[in-house]
Amino acid sequence: MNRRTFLKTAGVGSVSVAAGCTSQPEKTIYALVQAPDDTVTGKALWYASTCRECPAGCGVLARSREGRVVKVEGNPLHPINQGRLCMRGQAALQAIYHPERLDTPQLKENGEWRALSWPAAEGLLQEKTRAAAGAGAGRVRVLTEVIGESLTALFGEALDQWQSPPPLVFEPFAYEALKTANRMAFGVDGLVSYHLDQADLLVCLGADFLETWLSPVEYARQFKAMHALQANRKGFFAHIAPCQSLTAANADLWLACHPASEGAVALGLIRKALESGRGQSLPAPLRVSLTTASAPYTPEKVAHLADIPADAFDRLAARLLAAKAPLVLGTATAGSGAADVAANLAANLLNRVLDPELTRIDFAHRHRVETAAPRAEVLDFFKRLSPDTTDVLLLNNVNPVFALPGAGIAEGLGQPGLFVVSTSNFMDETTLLADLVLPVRMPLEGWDEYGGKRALISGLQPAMGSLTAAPGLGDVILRAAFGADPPFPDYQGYLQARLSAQGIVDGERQWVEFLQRGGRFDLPAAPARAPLPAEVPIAFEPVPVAAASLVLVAAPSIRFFDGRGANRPWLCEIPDPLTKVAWQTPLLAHPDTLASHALRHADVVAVRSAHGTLEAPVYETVGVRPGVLAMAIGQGHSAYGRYAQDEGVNPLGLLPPEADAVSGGPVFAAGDVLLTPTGRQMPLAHTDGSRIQHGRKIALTTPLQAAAHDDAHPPKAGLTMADFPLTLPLPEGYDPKRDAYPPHDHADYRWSMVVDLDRCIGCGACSAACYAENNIGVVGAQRILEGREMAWLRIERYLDPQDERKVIFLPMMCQHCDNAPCEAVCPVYAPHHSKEGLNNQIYNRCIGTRFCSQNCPYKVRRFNWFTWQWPRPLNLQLNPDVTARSKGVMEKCSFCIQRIKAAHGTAKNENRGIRDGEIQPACLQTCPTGALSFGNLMDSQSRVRQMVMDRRAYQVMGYLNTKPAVIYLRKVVQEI
Amino acid sequence: MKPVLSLKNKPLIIGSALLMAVALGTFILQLAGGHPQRAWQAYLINFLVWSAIAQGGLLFSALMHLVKARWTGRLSSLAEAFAAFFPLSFLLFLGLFIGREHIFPWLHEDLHGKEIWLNVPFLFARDFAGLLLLYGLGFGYLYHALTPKLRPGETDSGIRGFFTRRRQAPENTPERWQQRKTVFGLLYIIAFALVLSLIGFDLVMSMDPHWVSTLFGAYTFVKAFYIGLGGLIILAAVMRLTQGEASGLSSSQFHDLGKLFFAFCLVWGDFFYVQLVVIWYGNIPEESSYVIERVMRMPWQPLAWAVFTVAFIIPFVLLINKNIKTRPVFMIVLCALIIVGIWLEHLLLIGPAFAHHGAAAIPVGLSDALITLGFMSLMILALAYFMDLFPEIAMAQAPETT
Amino acid sequence: MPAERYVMGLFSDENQAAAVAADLPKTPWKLQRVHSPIPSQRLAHALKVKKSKVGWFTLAGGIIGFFAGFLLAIFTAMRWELMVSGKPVVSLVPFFIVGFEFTILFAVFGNVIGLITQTNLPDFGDFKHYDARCSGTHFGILATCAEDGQAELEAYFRQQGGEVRVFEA
Amino acid sequence: MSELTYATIDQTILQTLEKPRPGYWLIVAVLAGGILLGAACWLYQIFVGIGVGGQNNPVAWGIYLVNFVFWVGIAHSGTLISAILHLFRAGWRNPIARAAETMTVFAVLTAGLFPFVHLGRVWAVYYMLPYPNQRTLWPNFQSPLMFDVVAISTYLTVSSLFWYTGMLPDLATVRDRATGLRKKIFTLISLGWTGKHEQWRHYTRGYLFFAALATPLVISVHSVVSWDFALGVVPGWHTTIFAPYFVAGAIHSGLAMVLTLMIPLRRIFNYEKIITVAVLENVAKTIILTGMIVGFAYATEFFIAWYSFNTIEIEVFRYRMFGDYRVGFWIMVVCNTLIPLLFFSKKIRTSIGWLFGLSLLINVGMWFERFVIIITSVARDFIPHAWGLYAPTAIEFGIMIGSFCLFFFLFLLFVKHLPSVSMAEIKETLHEGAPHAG
Repeated sequence: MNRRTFLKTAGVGSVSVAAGCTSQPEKTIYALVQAPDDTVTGKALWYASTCRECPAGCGVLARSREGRVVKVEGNPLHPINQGRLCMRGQAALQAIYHPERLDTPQLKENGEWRALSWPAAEGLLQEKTRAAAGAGAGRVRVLTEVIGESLTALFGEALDQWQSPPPLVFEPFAYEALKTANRMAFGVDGLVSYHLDQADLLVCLGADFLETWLSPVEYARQFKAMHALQANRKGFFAHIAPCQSLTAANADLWLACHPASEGAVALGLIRKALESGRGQSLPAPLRVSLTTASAPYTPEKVAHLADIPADAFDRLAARLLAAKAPLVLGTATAGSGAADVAANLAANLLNRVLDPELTRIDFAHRHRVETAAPRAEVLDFFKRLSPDTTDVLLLNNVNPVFALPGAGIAEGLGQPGLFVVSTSNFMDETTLLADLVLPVRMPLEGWDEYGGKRALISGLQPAMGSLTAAPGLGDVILRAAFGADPPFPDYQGYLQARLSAQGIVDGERQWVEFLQRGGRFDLPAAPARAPLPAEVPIAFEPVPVAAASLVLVAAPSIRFFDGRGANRPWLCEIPDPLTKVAWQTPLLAHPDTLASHALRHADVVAVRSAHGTLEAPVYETVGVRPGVLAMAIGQGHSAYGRYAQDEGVNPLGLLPPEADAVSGGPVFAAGDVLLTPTGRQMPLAHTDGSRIQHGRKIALTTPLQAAAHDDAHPPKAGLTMADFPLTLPLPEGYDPKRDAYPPHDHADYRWSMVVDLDRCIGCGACSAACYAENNIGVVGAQRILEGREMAWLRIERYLDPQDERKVIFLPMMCQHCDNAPCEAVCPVYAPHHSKEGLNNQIYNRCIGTRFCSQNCPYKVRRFNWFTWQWPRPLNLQLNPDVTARSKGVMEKCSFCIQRIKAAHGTAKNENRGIRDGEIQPACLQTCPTGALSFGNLMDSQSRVRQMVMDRRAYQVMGYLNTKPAVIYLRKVVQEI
Repeated sequence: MKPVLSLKNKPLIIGSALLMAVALGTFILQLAGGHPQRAWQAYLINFLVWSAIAQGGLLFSALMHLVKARWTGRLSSLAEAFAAFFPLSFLLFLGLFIGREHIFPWLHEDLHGKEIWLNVPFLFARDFAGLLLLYGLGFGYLYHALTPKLRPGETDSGIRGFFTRRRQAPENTPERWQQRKTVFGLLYIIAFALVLSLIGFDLVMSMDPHWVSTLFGAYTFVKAFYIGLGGLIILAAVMRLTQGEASGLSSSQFHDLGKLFFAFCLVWGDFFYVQLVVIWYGNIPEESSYVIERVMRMPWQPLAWAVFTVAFIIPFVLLINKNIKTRPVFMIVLCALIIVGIWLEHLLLIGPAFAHHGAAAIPVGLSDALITLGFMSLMILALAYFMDLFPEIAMAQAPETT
Repeated sequence: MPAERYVMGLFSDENQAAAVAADLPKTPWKLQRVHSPIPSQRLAHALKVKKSKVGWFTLAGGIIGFFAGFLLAIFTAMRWELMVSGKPVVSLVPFFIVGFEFTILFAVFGNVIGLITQTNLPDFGDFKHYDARCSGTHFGILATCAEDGQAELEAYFRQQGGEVRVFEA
Repeated sequence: MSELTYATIDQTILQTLEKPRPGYWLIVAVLAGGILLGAACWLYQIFVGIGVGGQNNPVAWGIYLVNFVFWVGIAHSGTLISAILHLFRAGWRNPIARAAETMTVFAVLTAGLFPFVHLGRVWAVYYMLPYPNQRTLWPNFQSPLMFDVVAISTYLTVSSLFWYTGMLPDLATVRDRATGLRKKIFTLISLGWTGKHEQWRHYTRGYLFFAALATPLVISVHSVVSWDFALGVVPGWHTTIFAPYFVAGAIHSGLAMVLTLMIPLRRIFNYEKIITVAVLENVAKTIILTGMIVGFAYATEFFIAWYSFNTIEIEVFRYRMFGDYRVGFWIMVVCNTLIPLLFFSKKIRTSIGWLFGLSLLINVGMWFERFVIIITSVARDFIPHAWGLYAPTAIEFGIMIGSFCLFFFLFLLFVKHLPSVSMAEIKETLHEGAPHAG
């Protein structure tokens, strides 16, 4: 492990052991009277753990100050996310500190909730389960989210005790179609993983792998490994889907095909490939059946079926066949209908045709989410659910009432005689219907283990004293199942024993190391994959698209996933990457669609499908094809706390409740949708003032040729916005012809950040990290409408006015200019230029004239219009190293000066200079694609100094002579 | 007593003729001698400066008439005499067309679309029209201002004859004259502001086609009035010196005129600083580089200081004092100095562009001085001609009752 | 020495007053002062008043102010030498504005001080030989004479067309 | 004016100081109420946060500063009339000089409130004062806002002293005609002025210097105000013409306000003989001039924006004409540049009704000018992603109303308790003949 990581995780062993076994950390939260040995007031401790916000299972490091976690970052040692983390992962904190988090068990007695002590609650659970077990077999059922193997095993043993079948795993997104296709094409009943980084061309039939698909952080990293400019080359990426997801927005080519016609496109490609003589090595029967199956899909037919330009399809096919290492990905997270089975199957087969050995598909490290049961099974489970068959139903952190509206879940749970137990920490829609709520410890508070993929195991440990007296879920189950004499004193013991039994962790020393590193990532891989099936039952029936009727597509949101994120203020506040709308759930529609319904942007419409209705404001965009409506899943909760309740709408209610016959999965699209104007308008809380750049040099692109070949001499420098040269914020950046002011030196360091627009995918993780690190206020929809959002770092999204489907993202934060216009205009020196080139903002000195903000060409300064509130205990999350600002002062990005100061301290102690890369501002630290770099411009060897030599380097509005220290590298664009 | 400023004054005429000959010689020599740039630079600057004096001079009369100032007395008449230079000024403007190749540095530059405004035909067309309008109105005003003052004589002919005949015309009641005079005066003032702004933009500012300063127009016409007053003071002082008490110019008039002059010295300084501080503070190279080249870098920096000293600091310090204002000799020197200062200021604004931003030393020398003297004698002759034509102006008379 | 009598001639017409003021010195009576409701050029001329020295105070104030302003700006900037907008810590271009405003301010203070000291205001003890009409409609010329001369003086004023007011010594 | 005598002048002016009618006190009370309203709004804002106003990012400056510039502008013509015209010996300024100066003082007072109202942390405002302190923390004299602090406070001081000095002889006049308490008060504030020639000798000289100093000051003050914007880099703000243009604009609005105040005043106080129509006519003529200058400035700005071929500049000015705030823009153009041209007609500029109505319109126009300049520029500056709109809230309007009430409240108190026309100066002009001969 590299040095930094060791520093971070040192000492974890002892405290976690202490925390785990003897000492009761909660005593040490508020008053550090007896601190654990390694807790030093004012010094942060880092605990390795695992993110449980989605099934991907990224490794995290939790930063703990005085016994409470103040920030979650990716674990650099973890193979899945390699130190990065998405915004959802970081927002896990806000679940722990959520003001409406339940702190005691709740019992429902004739409709009224009553707080219970833990012993009482557990006693009740034991009594109920014992009774159920006594009453016969299979009368205790467990419905759980995806969980680690150990907990699954424990559930299994417990349910054995109760003579009941093992738990049923429920995930709203269970990839049924993909699993089916994998079974058919690969003979694998599960979810294989992919090596995007090894491909040189990606064709994607809708898989939104930058947002939610299987393992977004991992795939985002891999994607940029193949798609960012390297050695003057970058891989190609084509996306085929009716809606422009964030993933599609990052593609070189987005083909807005008819819904459910992706399969046809893939078949068209198969046909082309076979024609060009590919797939000779395929087993004959497969080849024959493929040929016959793909025969009808001539380019013309495909173009017609999918309603995509034929020439685009041809160019794509040409690229595909020219590619050395192509890789085809299946349909979206929310793509599990019959058509999606076809599409995924076609994708898999296309992979086999192009690369018979499937070298870029990893059968050993399969994604754990594959353990989730198909939707059909879940629906069936609830159909059968009745007091006659079941006495106790334990729901572990699932919210089927929200996820499966119209499936009669509520009725099922409401049945008298059925004792429903929920382990959720929040009164969500489902928990409201439970009889007993056991708000067990949350992932960062308890012991567990979770492997997001096979052949790796990732640990969870208490990174903080629990805010509540709650035991861990494992402990509860242990006690409930084994009563007085459990085989293990607690779940940690169970876990440790089990792992050592499996030879994963052997002895205390390995255990401590396991905890320090955050898991074991080098487990022996499963046996090589079974031989691929020689015959594949191919039955393609591309769903005919009724052009006339509207189709509504519900897509999982990068912010809320399946809706569990909807109660985290940060996720609501940070706007959607594409629409830039925060807090609300607009209905995305194409201008033509709106025109044909006499609708205008921000009109509120009633959306009616065969299964339900809702009202939502429309958002005009070419990001969906005509005839298609798109809406994000996740909001529109009827419960689940102040931030989620009645914010936005839930499109799931419009979808067919029953599972698809072929795939056994749900269909996240509804046809024959009717739009009826309500005549009302709803101002959209969007953070962008304009979607285009108005011909200004802000977010720039460069064609691959220009970026790749250095022969072209640099353009003649001038004084206008068009031809102003790059002027480094260093003495050499000054030219007596241009500069009225003399150059000035800095003391050893001149901090600077380089943003590679070619790597930025616009996911917003950096923004979330900034909120978390710098105690930025959350203002809510109304204030955003008033233009008072506080984000220090915003992702500016610009569309190309020539072709609005072309999107570019630009992270904008304080530019720490050498000649910062904001500084001189302040009457009290609140902002001024530091010895190390930073643009300091002294909160105590600021009197709020706001002139600095007015004079900032980048408008990155944020003013505290009010004193923003952090309802208890959200305030416990605040970073003690950063002042929390109050009303009337200006604030802005500081390059995480607290981290710079810390690095100075360390360097001083070891009496050396600060090393290049030693300082990682929060945004940079978490960026999944490594788009940001930070360092000292005065060090000629530093990374940033090297990068600014790149011919893509430029400064936003450089012609104003501000000499920004944030230097951007143009995005490299290419055509397919 | 015979007026000095008269075509009958042999030494004056011969001297002027000589100077003009020399000037012309120098000009041609330079054209031939491979410095056409320099020749035309001198030509342009002199055209601007001397026209400005003439235009500003007449403005004094018009302005004072409009505000019903009662102290001006004969000064107005003298100011009106400067209109005599208008025709020459107009011809000189047409002369610029010959030297267009050398005069407009932007001719062979990529203007990124600015060609719409910056192209020779359009430029000359609009400035032609502008000057025509300005001088037309100027003469209109002069006509109404002058005619009532004329004492008809039997030998009247030509322009003078026309003037005096109109004077006798019955429909031309004094009230009517006054009214018309006021209207023309107002129009002239408005035209003065607009046309001089245009000239400033076209013949000075656009020499650096990428530089803009919104105040430049106002700066130009304030400057013109400043040196116009300078010219007027010199003329008045000459009258005072040559005609003594008979000139009808009291020292209180010189005092008031001096105060006005002082005021516009301040306004000019203000406009100078106002542009400097905004551009310096904004620090946007598009506009600051223009100032930097002229004020902060060699070879131009010393010239900038010279200009500011001569055209502002010196007059500011001296003119605070009351007595100085009433000393004709002293005022002649001071005003001459200031006019030179403004001449150099034009050089400062235009020079770098003419030298294509590559001047090693300030491109000014004897030749420029000679050419300038030539233009000066032009002005002198124009005035002399006018004085001969209207002796009522040349000599003092009973104070008018405007 | 015989007690003096204070006699005031009150004239409603400026020119009369001016004439008298000019004439009095030629008489045996002593002209004390002239009260007038307006700043009268004619009177000033008749009394041959010298030019006031207030201007010197003003000038002094102005000069002090100019340097005070500049130095204050420079001094404060030098305390921490904080750099803003890349501008030189001591940049005279903007500091000139401060210097200018202080010039005006101090010049005005100087002017006020000049006025106060020169006119010796405030002064509430001076109404003994003052007539209220002098602030409104009349020009009051105050002269003193010996007891015996009083009648003639009164007559003189009357004959000059003024009313007379005699003050008790 | 021939029938005017010293006596009639005194009589006309002094009778304005007689016991006011109840109607007067009623109006005063109403205005006081308005002031309280404004104060209440301000207190609320201080406790809740500046966010109760409409400002946001990018438009962090709202109508507080609009009003600031507006009131400073109003102030200027007072000094122009009393000082500059005094230097030009334009006798027609005498009848209105006093009231105009008073307007100046009160307008500066009102204007001076707004920077405070505008601050996010007004309780820390003293950071802007250059007071010695332990940490040797000083204000930043490179900041335009510090220029403001210096300039505005200087202006307030100077104009108050000028005002008071000018009033001294009149105070004596009142003193000599008053009885009882009023006599005591006026004896005190007239500092024992007796109008003896020694006093006059220094007084006239000092007054002249006052005028000579106030003239450059008034120009510098509004230049400084303009630099609150022009020294920034914001398109639409950063332009060299601002200083002279703001000065002209200020005088423009101020003259309009003079008419607005004078016309009722002369009606109520029967000043017809003193403030003759000819005087008002001269004001109107001056308004034509300032209106033209302002129009010239507008035109130049637009021309240069186009000529510069700078897309950002062009966008800002296009936005002004056709964008979200176009109404304000066209109000400004019509009221400030076209309406004054009506004064070319003798009929209009000699008709009291017209003068009054048009002066009101010009006031409105000038308020909108400031609004357009301040709001539209930042609403559309460099980064399109950050563009935004601004709309004032009730709180802001409340404070604005308060400021207007404060101004008229003070002015009303003034006209009934101090001589609103300078008696001495009017008497002076009697000799020089008709006061409107400039």
